[in-house]
Amino acid sequence: MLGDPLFRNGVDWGDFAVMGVKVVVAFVLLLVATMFMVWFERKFIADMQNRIGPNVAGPWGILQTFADGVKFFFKEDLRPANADPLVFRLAPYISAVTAFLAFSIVPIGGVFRDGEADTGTVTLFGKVTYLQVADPPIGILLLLAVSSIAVYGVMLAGWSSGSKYPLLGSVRASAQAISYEAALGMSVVAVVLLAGSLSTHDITAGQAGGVRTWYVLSAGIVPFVIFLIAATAELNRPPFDLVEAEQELVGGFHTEYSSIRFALFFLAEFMNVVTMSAIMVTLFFGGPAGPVLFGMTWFWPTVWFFAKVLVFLAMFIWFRATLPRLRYDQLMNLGWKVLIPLALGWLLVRATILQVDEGTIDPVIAIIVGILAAGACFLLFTAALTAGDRAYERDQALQEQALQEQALQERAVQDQALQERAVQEQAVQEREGSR
Amino acid sequence: MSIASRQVSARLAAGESILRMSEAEAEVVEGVIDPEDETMIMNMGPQHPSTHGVLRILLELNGENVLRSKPIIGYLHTGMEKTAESLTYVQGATNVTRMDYASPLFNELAFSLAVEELLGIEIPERATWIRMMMTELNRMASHLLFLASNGMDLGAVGMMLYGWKEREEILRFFETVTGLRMNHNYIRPGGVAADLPDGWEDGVARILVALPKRLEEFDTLMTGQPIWRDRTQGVGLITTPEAVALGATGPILRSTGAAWDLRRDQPYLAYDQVDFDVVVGTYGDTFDRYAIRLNEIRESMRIVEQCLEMMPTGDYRTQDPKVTPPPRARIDESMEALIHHFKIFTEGFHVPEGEAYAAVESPRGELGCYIVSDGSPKPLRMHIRAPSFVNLQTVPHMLTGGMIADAVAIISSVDPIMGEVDR
Amino acid sequence: MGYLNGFKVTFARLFEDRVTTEFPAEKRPKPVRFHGRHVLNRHEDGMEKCIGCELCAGVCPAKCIHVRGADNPLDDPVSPGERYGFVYEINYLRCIHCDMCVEACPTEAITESKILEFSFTNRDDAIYTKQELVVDDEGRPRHQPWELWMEGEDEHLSGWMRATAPSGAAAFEGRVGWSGDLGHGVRPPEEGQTAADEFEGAEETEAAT
Amino acid sequence: MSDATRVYRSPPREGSPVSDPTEAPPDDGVKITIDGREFTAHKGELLIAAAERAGTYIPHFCYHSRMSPVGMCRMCLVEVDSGRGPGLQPSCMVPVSDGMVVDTESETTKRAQEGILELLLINHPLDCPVCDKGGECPLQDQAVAFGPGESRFVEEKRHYEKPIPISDLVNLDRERCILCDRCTRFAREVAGDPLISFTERGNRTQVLTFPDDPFSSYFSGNTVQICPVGALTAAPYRFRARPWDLDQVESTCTTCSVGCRIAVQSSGDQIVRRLGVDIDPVNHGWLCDRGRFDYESAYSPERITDPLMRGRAGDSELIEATWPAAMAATAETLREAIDAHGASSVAVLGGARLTNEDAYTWSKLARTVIGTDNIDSQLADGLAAEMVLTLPRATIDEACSADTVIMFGVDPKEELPVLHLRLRHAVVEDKVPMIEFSPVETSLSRHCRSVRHLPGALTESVSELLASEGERIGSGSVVVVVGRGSLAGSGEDIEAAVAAIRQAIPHATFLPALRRGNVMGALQMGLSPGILPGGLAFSEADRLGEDWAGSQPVVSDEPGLDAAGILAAAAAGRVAVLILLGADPLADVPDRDLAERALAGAGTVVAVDTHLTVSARRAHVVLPASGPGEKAGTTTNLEGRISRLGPKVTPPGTARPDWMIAVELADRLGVDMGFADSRRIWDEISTVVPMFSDCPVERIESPEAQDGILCRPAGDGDLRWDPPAAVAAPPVDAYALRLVSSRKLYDQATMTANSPSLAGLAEESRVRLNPRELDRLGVTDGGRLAFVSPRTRIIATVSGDEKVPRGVMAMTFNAAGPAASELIELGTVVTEVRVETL
Repeated sequence: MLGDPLFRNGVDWGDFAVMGVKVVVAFVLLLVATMFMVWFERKFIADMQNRIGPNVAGPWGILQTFADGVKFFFKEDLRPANADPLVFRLAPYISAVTAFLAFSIVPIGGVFRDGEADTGTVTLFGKVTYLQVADPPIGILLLLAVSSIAVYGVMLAGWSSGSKYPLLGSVRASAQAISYEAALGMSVVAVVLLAGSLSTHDITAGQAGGVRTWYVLSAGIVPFVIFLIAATAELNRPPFDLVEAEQELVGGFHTEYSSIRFALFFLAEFMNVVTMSAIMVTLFFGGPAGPVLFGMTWFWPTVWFFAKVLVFLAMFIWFRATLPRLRYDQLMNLGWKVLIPLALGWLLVRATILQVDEGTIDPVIAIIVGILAAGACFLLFTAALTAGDRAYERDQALQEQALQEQALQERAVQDQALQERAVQEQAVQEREGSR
Repeated sequence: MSIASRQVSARLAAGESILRMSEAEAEVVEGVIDPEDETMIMNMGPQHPSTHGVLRILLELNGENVLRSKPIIGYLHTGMEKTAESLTYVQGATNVTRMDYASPLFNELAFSLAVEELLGIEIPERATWIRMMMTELNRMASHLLFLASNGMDLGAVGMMLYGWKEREEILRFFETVTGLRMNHNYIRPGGVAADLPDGWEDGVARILVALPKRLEEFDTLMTGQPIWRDRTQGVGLITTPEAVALGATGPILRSTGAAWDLRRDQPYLAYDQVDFDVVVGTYGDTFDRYAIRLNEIRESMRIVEQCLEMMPTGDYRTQDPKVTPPPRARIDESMEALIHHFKIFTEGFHVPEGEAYAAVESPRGELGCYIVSDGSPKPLRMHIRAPSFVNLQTVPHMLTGGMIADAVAIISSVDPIMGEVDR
Repeated sequence: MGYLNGFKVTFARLFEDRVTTEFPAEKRPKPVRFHGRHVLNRHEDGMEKCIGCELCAGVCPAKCIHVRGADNPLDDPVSPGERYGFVYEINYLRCIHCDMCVEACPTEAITESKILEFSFTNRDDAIYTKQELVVDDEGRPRHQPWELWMEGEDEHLSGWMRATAPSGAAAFEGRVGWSGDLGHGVRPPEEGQTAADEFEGAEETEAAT
Repeated sequence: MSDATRVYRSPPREGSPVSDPTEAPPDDGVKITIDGREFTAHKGELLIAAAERAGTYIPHFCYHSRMSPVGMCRMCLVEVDSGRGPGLQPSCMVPVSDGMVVDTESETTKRAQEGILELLLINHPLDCPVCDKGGECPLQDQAVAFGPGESRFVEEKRHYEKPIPISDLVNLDRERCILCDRCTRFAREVAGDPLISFTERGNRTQVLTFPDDPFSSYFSGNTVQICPVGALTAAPYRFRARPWDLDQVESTCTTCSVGCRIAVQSSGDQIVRRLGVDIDPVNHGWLCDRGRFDYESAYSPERITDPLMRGRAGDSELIEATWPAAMAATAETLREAIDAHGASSVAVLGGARLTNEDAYTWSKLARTVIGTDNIDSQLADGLAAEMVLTLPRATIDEACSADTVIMFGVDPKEELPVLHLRLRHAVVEDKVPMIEFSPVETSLSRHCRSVRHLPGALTESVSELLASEGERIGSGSVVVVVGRGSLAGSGEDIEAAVAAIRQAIPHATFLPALRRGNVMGALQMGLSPGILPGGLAFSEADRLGEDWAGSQPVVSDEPGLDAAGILAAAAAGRVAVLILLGADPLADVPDRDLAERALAGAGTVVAVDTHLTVSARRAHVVLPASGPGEKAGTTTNLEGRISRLGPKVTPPGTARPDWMIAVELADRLGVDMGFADSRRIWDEISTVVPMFSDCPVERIESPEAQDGILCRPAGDGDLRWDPPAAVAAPPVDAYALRLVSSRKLYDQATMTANSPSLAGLAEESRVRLNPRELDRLGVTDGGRLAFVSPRTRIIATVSGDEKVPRGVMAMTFNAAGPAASELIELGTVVTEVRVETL
C-alpha cells in the first residue's frame, strides 16, 4: 500500500540504475516473449492441425520470428497515394508504444506472502524493489487507459490508409473497442473491489494466500470469464478478429501496410497478447504466486508467472484453432447485451456478498432486494431486447400491407387491361363476322 | 414514382430481393435508397482471399450491409471450350478435366458420356463401376475441399486443414490409380484409361474406415458450434422457385428442399443399382448447404462401399478397335493394330455427325457436356453447362440485405470453381 | 455446451501424428503409376529406342514435344531401323504430364520417371533436349543440376500404364506389354481385372489371338 | 480478308477434282440408284466417279480420275444390281447403266471391303511409325474407316531390301507396295517415261525399275504424291516432317510460267513440301520435279538474308549492311545519276521473278518517280513484248482441244514440263493433230508430225507448210504454241513465222510459251520499254490516270532501251545505275561477253535478288528479296491466268518483298506511292489499268481465283507489233555447224542450282552432234573438240545424238562448264560455229 519500496528512502543514482535495469530487462523480456509467442502460436496451432510448423530457422524453427523480422526490414515500405502521410506513418508507433507501456505495471516476480506488509520484494544491487517497472497507485486505470489508446493506432491506421477495406477495419475496431472496453473495465472492478486497491502490486499481494484467495475463485468465476472474452475481443484475436479479418477485409486496418511498419503492428498485436495474458495472471491467478521448490526463492515466482502466462497464450491459440469468427452484429450483441449487463449484475452481487460478509447488510434483505433488483433488470433487459424486434415486426407488417395494396392495384390494372382486350377482341370478331 | 419503382421498392422494403436487377431497375433502386445514406461501392475481388479464385463482386454497401451486388466473371477465361475444338476426342479429356479442377473426374465423365452417346457404344460394366466409384470418391474430395474452404472463409482455420487433410487421402488414392492427384485424364471416351491398381480395395477401405470418425469430428467442431450456426443459419436464403428460376442445381437447389439429384432422377452409369439417399435441406440457407455437403459425403461413402462390394470383372474399356487403341502387345504383331494405334493417337477416332448432351450430378450441380460433331475426329463445338457458372447467378439474390461477412459465407456456400465458371 | 465441444476436437489433434513431410529432406514415396519427368530409354545394346516417329508430338495436347526424325546413318546407327530421333525436345513449361505420349509411343522409348521436383530459373532449362532426356549407359535418367533426386528414385522408369494397357482387354491381362529392356525391367503384370476363375480362360483367349 | 484467313483447299489425295454435284444432270443422263437415292450420271461415266459426284465416297486405291482405270486393288467393290441380281463389282471398272442399283453400305460390300483390306495388310510391314506417309496414308485411312480392325495373319511377311533409291528424288520400299499400278500407269500414260513397271508374277509381283535404268523422269515426284501407301517416298522430304505438324496454304508455282496450282506446306516456319493441286484448266494435279522440289533453294547458304554493300573504296568486298544504309546509298546514287546524266541513265533489268504487284510497283517507280523507260523484264532471251501482248491468246485447254496445234521454238518438256504433259495427253490420248517445227528432235517429235528445219530457216519451213496445207489447216481451229527455243539466233525468225501464220490463218490463236515464272505478268505490268501497264502504248498514258499521265518519259513517244540496248549502253558507259531485278545477265543473257562488258561498264549496279547470283556478286548494292512461299500477291501464267500466291513462311533474315523495296526507294526519292500491302497495290492496278478493271481485289480473293482468272489484253489499244519481214538466213556454210542452244529443265538456274536435291541432276555442258558428224570428225562420245565462233573459241565435250540432224550442233544453255552464251553474239540470225579437232 506504500508503492515501490525503492523510492521510499528518497531517490539516489542507485535507484536510477535499478530502474534502468528494470526497464531494459522488461523491454527485452517482452520482446523475447513476443518473439516466442509468434513462434509458439505457429508451432502450437500447427500441432493442432497435424502439421509441423516452422522448422527451418534455428532448432525447431525457433528463430522464425527473427527471420521474419529481418525480412520485414528489407521489404519495400509502400504508402498508398491516397493515404494521409503523417497519420499513416504515426499509427504503427502508437500501437507499438502502447503495447510496451501496458506491460510496465505487471509484477513478474517477487515472493508474495499473505498478510505481510511489504511483500513481493526482491533485493537488487542492495536495493529492495518490486519486480515490476512501475507500480502506480492507479495501475488498473493506467492499463485501461493505455489499452484504449492502443485502439487509436489501429483506427488511425485504417482511416489514414485511404482505402476501403482498412476503413471498414478501423470502423470495426473503434466499435469493438468501445463495446468491450466497458465489459473489460466492469469485470476488473470486481477484482478491485476485493483487492481494495488499483495497484497491481496490491492486487497481487491480495492473492498471496493460496489458490483459494486467487480472485478467479474469490471474485467468482464470472469476472474472469468476462475478462477473458473481452480481452480476446480487445486483442482482436479470433474469434473476435473482425478488425483484420483476412477472409472479409483482406487484413483490415493493415491491408496497405508493408515492411517494418507492418512489422510494428504485428509486433504490437502479439505483444498485447503477452501483456494481456500477464495481466490476467496478475488479476485472477495470483500473479507470480506459487510454491518455492528449492533454493533461489526469488526465482521461482517468476517461473510460475511465466508458466501461467504460457497457459493463457496457449488458450488464445486454442481459441483460434477452434472457433469460427463472429459476425459484426453478433459481436456487438455479445458485448452490449450479454457481457456488460452480466458484468454489472455480477458486480452488484459480488459487492453485496462482500458487504454481507463484512456484516454491513443483513443477508435476508440483501437477497430480497437482490431478487427484486434482478427481476427488474431482467424485465428491463428483455424489454430492451424485444423493443428493437417489435419495431422490426411493425415495419414488416406495414410493408406487407403496402405490398398487398400494390398487388391489388396491379390486379386492378391487369383486370382492366384484360377487359379492354376482351372488348377489342369482341369488336374484331364482330367485324370479321360482318365481313 | 412509377409503378416499376414502386414494385422494386416494395420488394426491397419487404426484405425480398430481386432475382435479376436490370440497369433500369438499379437506377430505381438508387432512387429508393436515401441519398443521404452514404453508400460505398466496393470491389470484392478479383484479388480477394475469399472469392475462390478470381471472382469479382461489386458490392454496394451501407456501412457493413450489402445493398446490392453484381458478380463479374471472366478473369480466368482460358478459352477451353474453344480449345476443345482443336483437340481430338482422344485428347479431349486432358482439356475438360481442367475446368472444374476440384472435381476433375466429373468433367471427364460428362465429356466421355457425351462422346459415347454420339459414338453409340456400350461401356463395359467394370468401366461403369470404376467410373462410379472414382467419381463418388471425387465428390467426397470436392465436398471435403468445400468444408475446408467454407471453414476458412468463416474464420475456422483449423477446419481448413482438417478438410484438406482428408481430401489429400482421397487424392493419394487417385494418384495410385491415375498417376496424378488432379486433372487425371482417367475417364475417357470408351471407358477408363487404366484398370484399378493392385490393392485398390485396401486403399478405398482405408478411406472408408477413416473418414466417418473425421466427419463426426467436423460435426462437433462446426455443426454443433453455436458461433458456426449463428454465422450460417438464416444467411443467404433462397427459395425453391427462386433457385429454379435462376437455374441453380446441386446443393443450392437441394438446400431449398427440392430433392433434385440427377443420379436418382436421370440415372446414368449404374446409379439405379446402388442405394443412396438424396440429402435435402429445409430453409435454403448457408447452413443447409453446408449440412447437405457434409452429409453427401456420407452418402457417397455408402455408394463407394457398394462399388467395392459389387465391382464386376472384365474389360475396363470398350473393345471396339476403332475407339480403343489396341493392346500394346499387339502393335508389334498386327498391322491393323499398328495402324489403329497410329491413327487413334494422331488423328483420333471419327465420331458420327450429330449432337449430344450428357449431364452428370457433379458436386456443384448439373454438369452437362454438349457436343456437336461434324463427323471429324474433333468436336465442331463443345459446350459445358457449368454448374458453378449457373449457380453464381444466385449470389446477388442471396447477398442482398446481408453483411460483408455474410457475403463471404454465401459465396463460400455456393462453392464456385472459377476455372469452371470461365472455362 | 456446444461452445466447448470443439475445443476437445482440436485438443485431441495435438496427439495425432503429423501428416506433413519435411519436403526437401524427405519425399513421400511415389506410386507406381506416377507421372513424372520423361526419360528416353535405350536398348540393351545402347541404341536409342526413339525412332523419331513424332507420334508423341502428334498426340500431345499441350504441344510441348518437338521431334524431328532423320535418316539413320548406316555406319553408326543411333536406333534400330531407318529412322531415328534427330531432335527431341520437351518444353516443361507447357507439359501437363498427361502421359499421352507414353501411351502413344510405339517403341516404349518415352516413359516417365518418378521425379517431379525440378524447377528452373530460366526458360532454356525448361526445354529438355534429347541429351538431357535420354538415359545414361546404365539406363538411369541423367540428373540435371536443378532436379532434386533422392536415393532410388531413378530406378523404376516404366510408364504408369499397366502391362496390357491401353486397350483394357481382359484377355490381355497378365501379358507383359513392356519389354524387359534396360532402364526399367520387366514389370510384373497387375491383377484384378479378371476374377481368378476367369483367368484361365483369358489365357486361352490370348493364345488364340 | 487477310492472307492468313483464306480458305484453302487441301491437296487432293485422290487426284480428282470434286465436280459440282449441283451441276444440271446431262440430257443424255443415265439414271442410277446409289444407296437408295436417285442420281443422274453422265453416259459412259464410271460408277465410282458418278458415286463421288453424288456424294457417296467409295474407298479405292488404284482408281485415279486422271488415269485409265485398271481395277487392281479391288477396294472399290460394291454391290451392284444391273438387273441380273446384286453382285460385287469393282466400281472403277463399271460404267453406269440405266437402272443400275448400287449399295455401298450393304453387309456384302462391307465384308468385301474388310476382306480386301485384311488381304492388303497381310504383307504390309509394320512401318507406320517410320513411314513418311504415316498420318496421311490412304491405306491407313481406309483401314481405320473400312477395315476389320484385327488381323488373322500370323505368318512371316514378305521381305525386300528397303528402301531402294530408284532415282535421285524417289525412294522405293517394295514391302509397303500394294500393287495399285498408279505409279506405273502414271509413268506410262501421263509422263510418257515408262521407266517403272511390274516385274515377276504372283506373290512376288513387285514394282521396280529396269536394271541400270533409274526412274529419272522429270515427273517422278508425282508418283510419290499419288502413291496410296508409303512405297514411293520423296528423298528431299524424307523424315522431314509429319502431317500433323504441317501447315499449308494454296499457292501457285512460279518456277516456270505454266502456273501450276500447288499446296505449299511448312513445318516450323520452313517450307518442307509442295504438292500439286488438281485444277482443271492448268495442271490437273501434276507438277514437274523442279517445281516440286526447288523450294529447297530458300534455305541454301547462297540465300541473301541481309542487304550487302560494297565499301565506297572501289572493289572492296560485299559486306552486310542495314536496310536504311543500303536504301540511303541506293537512293543517293539514283539521285546523283539523275541529276548528273538525266533519268535515262538509269536502267532496270529483269522482273520476271516478281509478282504482278511487285512488277507494277517497279514499273511505276521507274516510269513516274525515276523517269526512265529503260526497263525490260526479258533478258534478250524471250519474244518481242509487243507481239506477246497483241497476239490473240489461247489457253492451254484450247491448245489441247484445237483442231491443229502448231508448235515451234520450244521443247515444252524441258522448259514448261506440265504444259508438255497436257500437250502430250492431247496428242497421244486425244489424237489432236500437231505440227512441230524444230531444228532438233524434241520430246514430242515421236508423237506428232515434226518438221526439221535448219536454224534460221523457220519462216521458210512454216511458209512451205502453209502454202501446201494452209487452207486445210485453216479450216479448223488452230492454236500456235510459240516459244524461243534456241538462244543462238535472234527471235526475229520466230516473229516472221508468226506473222506468216497470222497472215495465212487469221483466226489462229497463240500460246506464248515464255519460260520465266511471271514474265507474262511483268510484261502486262509494263516492265518492257514503250509499254505501260495493261499493254498500253505511251500515247494511252492518260487512260492510267494522273499518276502516270503526267510523268516525264511517258510524254515523250520515244521508247526506252530494251535489254539488248541497255546492255549495249551499259557496256558503252552510258548507264549510271543498273538495277537488276532478280536478273542474272551473266547467266541468262545469250551473249555472255556483252553481259560482262555491261556489268563492268555500268556506273553502279544494284541487285535485288533472293540469291547471291553470279551477277549479284558483281553488284555494288545487293538487296534481299523474299521468294516464293514468302510473299503474298498474284502471278500470271502464260495464258494470262491470274492466280494468288500464298505466303506461308517468313522470309529469312530481313528479306522483304520487291514492292516494298520499290516503295521505300520512291519514298527516299520524295514520292509517297501510298502502298502499304500487296492488296492495296492490286486495288490500284484494278482501278487504274483498264485491262484489269473487271478483276478487283474481291474477285482475286474469292474462291473463283483458285482456278485462276483469265485476264488478256483486249488488243484494241494503240500498241502495235510490227513483224519483221521474213528474215533471210545466211546461206549454209558447209564448214560450219549451226548452233542450237536451248535450256534443259535442270541447269544452272538460280533456284535449281541452289536446291541440293536438284543441283546434282543438272548435266555438264556438252555439245550434241549427229553421230555421223562425230565419225566425220574422228571423235567418239565423250571426246573433246574446240568450237570457234566470231566471239570466241571454247573447248567442250561432245556426244553423239541421233536427235540432232547433221550440220547442227546442240548445246545446253546455262549448263556447268563451257557456256554456249560465250559463242553467241546478240542480234545475229544464226550462230555459225567452226569445229576444230584438238
